[in-house]
Amino acid sequence: MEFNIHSIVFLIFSVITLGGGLGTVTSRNLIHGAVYLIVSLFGVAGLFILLSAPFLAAIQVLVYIGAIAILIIFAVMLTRSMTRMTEIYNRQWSLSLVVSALLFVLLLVGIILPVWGPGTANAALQPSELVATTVDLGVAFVDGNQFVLPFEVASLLLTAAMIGAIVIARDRD
Amino acid sequence: MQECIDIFNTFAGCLTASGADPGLAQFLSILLGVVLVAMGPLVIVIFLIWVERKYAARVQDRLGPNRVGPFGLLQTFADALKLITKEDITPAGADKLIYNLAPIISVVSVILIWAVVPISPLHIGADLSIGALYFVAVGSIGTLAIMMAGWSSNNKYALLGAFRVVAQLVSYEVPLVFSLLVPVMFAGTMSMQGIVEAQLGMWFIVFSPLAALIFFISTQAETGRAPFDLIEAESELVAGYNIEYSGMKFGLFFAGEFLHVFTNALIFAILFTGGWLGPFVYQVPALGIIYLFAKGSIFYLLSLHLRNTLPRIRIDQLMSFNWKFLVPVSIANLILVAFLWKVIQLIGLLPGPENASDFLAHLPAAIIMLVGNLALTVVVLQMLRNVGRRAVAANAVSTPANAELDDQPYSLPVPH
Amino acid sequence: MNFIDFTDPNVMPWLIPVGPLLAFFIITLVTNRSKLIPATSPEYGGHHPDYDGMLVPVVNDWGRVASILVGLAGILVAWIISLNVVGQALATPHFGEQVFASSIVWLDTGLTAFRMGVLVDPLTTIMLIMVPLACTMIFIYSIGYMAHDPRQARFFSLISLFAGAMLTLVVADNLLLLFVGWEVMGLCSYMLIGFWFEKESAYKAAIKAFMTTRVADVVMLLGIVYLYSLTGTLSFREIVYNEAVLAELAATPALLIGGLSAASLIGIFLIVGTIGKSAQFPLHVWLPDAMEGPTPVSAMIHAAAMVSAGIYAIIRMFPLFAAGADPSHGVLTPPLVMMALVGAFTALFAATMAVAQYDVKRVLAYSTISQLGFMMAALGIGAYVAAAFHLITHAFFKALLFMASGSVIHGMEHGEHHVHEHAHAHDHAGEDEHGESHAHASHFDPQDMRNMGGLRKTMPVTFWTFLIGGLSLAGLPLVTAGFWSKDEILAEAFYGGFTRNYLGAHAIVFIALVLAATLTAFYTMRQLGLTFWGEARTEEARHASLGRGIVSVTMTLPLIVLAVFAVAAGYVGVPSDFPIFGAIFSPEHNPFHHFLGPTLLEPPGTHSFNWIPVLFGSAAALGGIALGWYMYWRKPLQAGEPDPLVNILSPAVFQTLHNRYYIDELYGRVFIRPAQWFANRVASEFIDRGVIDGILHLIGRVFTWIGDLLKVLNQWLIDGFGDGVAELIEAFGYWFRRLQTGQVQQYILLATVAAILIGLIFAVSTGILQAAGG
Amino acid sequence: MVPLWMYLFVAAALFCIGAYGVFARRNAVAILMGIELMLNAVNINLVAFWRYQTPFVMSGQVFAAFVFVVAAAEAAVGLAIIISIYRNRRSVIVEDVDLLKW
Repeated sequence: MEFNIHSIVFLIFSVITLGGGLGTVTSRNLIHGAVYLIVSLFGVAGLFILLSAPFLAAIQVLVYIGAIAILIIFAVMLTRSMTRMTEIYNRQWSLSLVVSALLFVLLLVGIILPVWGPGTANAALQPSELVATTVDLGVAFVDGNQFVLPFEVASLLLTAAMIGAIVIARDRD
Repeated sequence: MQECIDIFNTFAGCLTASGADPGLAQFLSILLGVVLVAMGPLVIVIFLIWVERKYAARVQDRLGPNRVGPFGLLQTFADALKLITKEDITPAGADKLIYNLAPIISVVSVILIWAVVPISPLHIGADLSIGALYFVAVGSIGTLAIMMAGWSSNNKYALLGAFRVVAQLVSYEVPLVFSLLVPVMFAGTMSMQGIVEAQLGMWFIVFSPLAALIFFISTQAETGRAPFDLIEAESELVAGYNIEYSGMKFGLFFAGEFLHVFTNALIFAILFTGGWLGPFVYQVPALGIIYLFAKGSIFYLLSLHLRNTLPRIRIDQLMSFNWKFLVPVSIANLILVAFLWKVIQLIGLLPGPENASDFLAHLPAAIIMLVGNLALTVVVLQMLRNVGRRAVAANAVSTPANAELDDQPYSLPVPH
Repeated sequence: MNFIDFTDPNVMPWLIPVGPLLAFFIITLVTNRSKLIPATSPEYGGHHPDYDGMLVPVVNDWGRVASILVGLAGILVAWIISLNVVGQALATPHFGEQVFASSIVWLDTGLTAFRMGVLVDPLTTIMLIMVPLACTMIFIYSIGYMAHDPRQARFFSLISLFAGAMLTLVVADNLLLLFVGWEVMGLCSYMLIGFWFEKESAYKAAIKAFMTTRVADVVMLLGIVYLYSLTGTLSFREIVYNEAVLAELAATPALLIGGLSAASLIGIFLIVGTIGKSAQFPLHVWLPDAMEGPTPVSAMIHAAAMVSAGIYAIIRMFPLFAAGADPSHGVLTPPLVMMALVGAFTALFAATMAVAQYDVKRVLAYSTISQLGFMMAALGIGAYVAAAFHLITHAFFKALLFMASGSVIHGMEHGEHHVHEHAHAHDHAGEDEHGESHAHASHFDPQDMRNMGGLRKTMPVTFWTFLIGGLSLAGLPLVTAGFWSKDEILAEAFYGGFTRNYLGAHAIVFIALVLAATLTAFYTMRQLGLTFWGEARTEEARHASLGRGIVSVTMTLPLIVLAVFAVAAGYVGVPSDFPIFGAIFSPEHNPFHHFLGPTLLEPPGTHSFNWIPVLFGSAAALGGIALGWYMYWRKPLQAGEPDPLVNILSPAVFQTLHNRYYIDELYGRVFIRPAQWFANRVASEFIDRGVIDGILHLIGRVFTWIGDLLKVLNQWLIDGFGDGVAELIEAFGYWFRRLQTGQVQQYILLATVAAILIGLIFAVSTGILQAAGG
Repeated sequence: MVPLWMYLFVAAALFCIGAYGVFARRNAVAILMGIELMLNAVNINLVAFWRYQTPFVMSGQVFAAFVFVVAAAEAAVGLAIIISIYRNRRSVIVEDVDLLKW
């Protein structure tokens, strides 16, 4: 791959993403974990920008970092006694490591490389310069014969989740 | 516009000529642009602090800074120097990483906003197609900084303050976004530049003053200035989330806050009073900067005035004001405006692109929207009045004699 | 989504019931906003000692007004739409051969589909002229009548539902939809008769009415089901207007009952339903008690809706009854004969009872029964058009009479209030005034005609309208609607019975109806005399009045309107060869007859004019009127003086009539007590405990013994095996359950491992790995 | 531009990291974070495929957006459950929550 602005940025964001992910799963202190998670999510947002999906990137920042991460931090703080556990991994951590590694290898060697990897037909495939814009996305969401129904259902789901969360987390007394 | 781009391109070209990898050169040139955009606010904030102090002094019938430099203009530099030279304490048991990260993020979250602030027809950091959304998204990062600060500094007051603030900020984001949607809907785009240009004929504040008001209030709350300054409620929690901070970190927090206020003022100017629009702005684009900052300063001073004159409200009042009043009103406003806008489009009062800059062409539409808004305002005020009355009635001692039987649980009669 | 064009007359009938039904929902769900007040507060009208200390819901004023408006709007919409439909129907040439109808698939039953739809043919049209008008009048009237009732909203919602159901029934194009409306009306009548459920008598009456009609309805449903099983359709048009189907029905023998055609059996089933609904002889007991409901309801039940529905159903299905017979030539089928006899008997029987009633509304109730008897009888002898005609005219004047009597009662209550407040002017028992008034009301009955008299002075409008209605009911010759319709029935009966002299059903009907007509005229005059003539017999009667303002307006306006119809409605059905009148009102042909005829496949023929039935009819009417006048008007009843009738027919007879031949008691003895006795003694004691238990115990013992035998075998062989298996499985389970640790993460880990394996297999099998390698 | 498979690579890696977090962490909140990572990996895939293969059919982005929605709902409800568990048994260690056995 040629060494240009795009690839540089891609590398940076990938490193951020994966590094943040690793930090998330490995950090002993959950607050750190949350911060790493946010970092990782930032990386993903960056990747979205690179993939010319700015709307999703903004949503990523807004929803994940603005809402979910804050929520997680809240949860961590509400369960404070659990924030610094001496033993952060359970008994099967080694096995889990193996399995995750296996999974990764399978995905990579078994599917990604053979189908889209270098030297395959798909490798040459270049994204078109023209690309649907945010407007198209908005239209797609509210267009009668595209995604308006799932859109409504999603809103319903959010409402239900909100109510459910409140009901579950409320103190009975 | 092209010329301004070319500055960077020539820079990149120069780098390549001097043997750098083209990709790298391009990257560096963009980095330069980013730095330029980011520097602006950092310079501005220094004067903002001066303005703030002067204004506060005037309100409180003092002189304010007047020793260092003319009118004490250099006071802030002096303070900055002092802050830098001060000892930088990190409390024991604090979470170093996060503790040090927090102030930076709080400033960065504000500076990031400047990337989409159109300061003139030509000059804008990046005219994202989702500028408005970007503004909201980045703004929500500030919350994070406060959370981190409050938690990491291992102090119960700090944590309490942080909890409060986060609750406040997250809540007030809702009406903020709802009122932000109104100009976006008018302009039909989320790009800041687009929103500004859509106001060529008529400022959006005329179309929907209510949205503007809600936006202003919630930005006021977002920045945690009086009357919403629960963040540093000295009387209740010693100094809020940044109690443990000292030296430049503390300074950063405050710089971030001042900057945030001013940025919000600018955003308000952009969204509702046509940003850099003004006479001859297309001939002399630089004028746009002046117009924008002039408009922005007005709203900045307005919020300063509020801060210095209004008392602080209780946290429960704050929350109920948001959830029980602002949010419903903003939603109602959004629906109403959307409806009216559609109606106007249908009856063809909306001027087309050919006379987008024609003031008179916009007049009928503006009048309709205005009337609709005012009607809604009246309704809301009416409801407020009833609520108030009910509250009064509730406070008044109610004897069984005049107790209302409607809403008391009684069993219905069963005929035997 | 194709848009339905509701201006199309074929589709418009769908809209007719919508208005009231919508009103029902709106009132029930929205405007019926009640608040709770103590049952003792005067604001709550129907006070009942049981409720003391309770809170009862009372609709607030806003809700009342809104409910009234909504209900009124609903019925008005229905009226306007139906007027539109009627107009288009009248404008259509040869209406009847082609009708307004449209239907939708309602229930897909495999090969065939059950269609629901609306049908507007001449019969429906005349019903659509009558029902909405009467309903509207009743609604307007109710505004005044229920003005002081705490539960107006409830009342208007129910009565709207009632009207909606009736309209549904009218426009229905198939028997099932008709039955639906029928049942909904039954429900409404139940709730409305028991509207003042604080009165024990009221809710008892409600239950009685409900049960009685239910009995009949079940039978009717049987008929419907049987019909559907035979023809595979319930659409009127497909059954009644279809020679083949009718012939086929008439040909097939009925199941179970020999010597009876299927058509006849179905007919009899349906007739039983009607007998229940329109209170014919064996099942008439519920109707007089139905007087417990508010008077508008009585008007609704007796005039506009329910009882008419019964007759309407019969008229609707008439060809089915007549299938395989030719009524106009004296060939009657069993159902027809049954109808004729039941109708004739009921007409006479009810009339005799009406003679001896004191309650102003009960008299009308019995007269209703008797008039319905007229219609049944007319149908029985195949006087199809005459029955329909009488149905319409009767609806008008009976609604008028009920509302007039209602306003009489209202006026009496008004007077009672006046008197009682007067009484309280000088004793200062302010706080227990309410209770007092109730104590007062308990021993004064505002419906008892003996307490009235002289009301014509205080309530003139009511008097004149009541008079018109009464004369119409009595059938005052030539000028009233009642005369024309009754005359037509009599003419038909006479024509069948004596001109062609097939003696039998026709003759019996004729004689019975003439007698009934005489009695009708008599008791009408009696009622008028007792109520309005002479001097007031009580203080209350002296002060009786409708007061003034909205109440009196809303209560008198409908009376006037209906009075007009009670006279004019008769002139649409004047026989064309009736001297003078025929020439005036129906020059070339009897318009009603001509219009309604095509409803049937072959329109019933008209026959030449005959003086005798007219003379008989007029004689009956005039004789009855004269008798009544002689007994009750010439020297009106004085206060405390007993009814002269008591002496004329001996007190015993009078009591018998007054207590309706003790039929309720009879039913009590014959059906209810025996049933209880049977349930107790026979079913419970003997069969259940004695026989069944005995057998069971015997069997029980036998099997216990066998069981003991088997137990031995069981213990060593089967248990051994069973336990062995169980223990095996248990052991395995102990070993196997280790797998389930309750650790979510282990589960998901295992799941992932499985997924990986599957993926691996997939990858290998599709040779991707080789591709990767190569 | 960067070839598609590198995005897929990153996505797969992120997914497996998240999966590891889900498998191995004891704290329920941490597991939730792992799940979030996995969801993000999926999103990267969706968007990448959208961009490279059908940039004019919006289903890719739309799906990603729905993943956001689901993630938000899942986080809200999940955390609520965690908090109520914590309230009842003073622990958010999933190993302690094993009533569903035997």
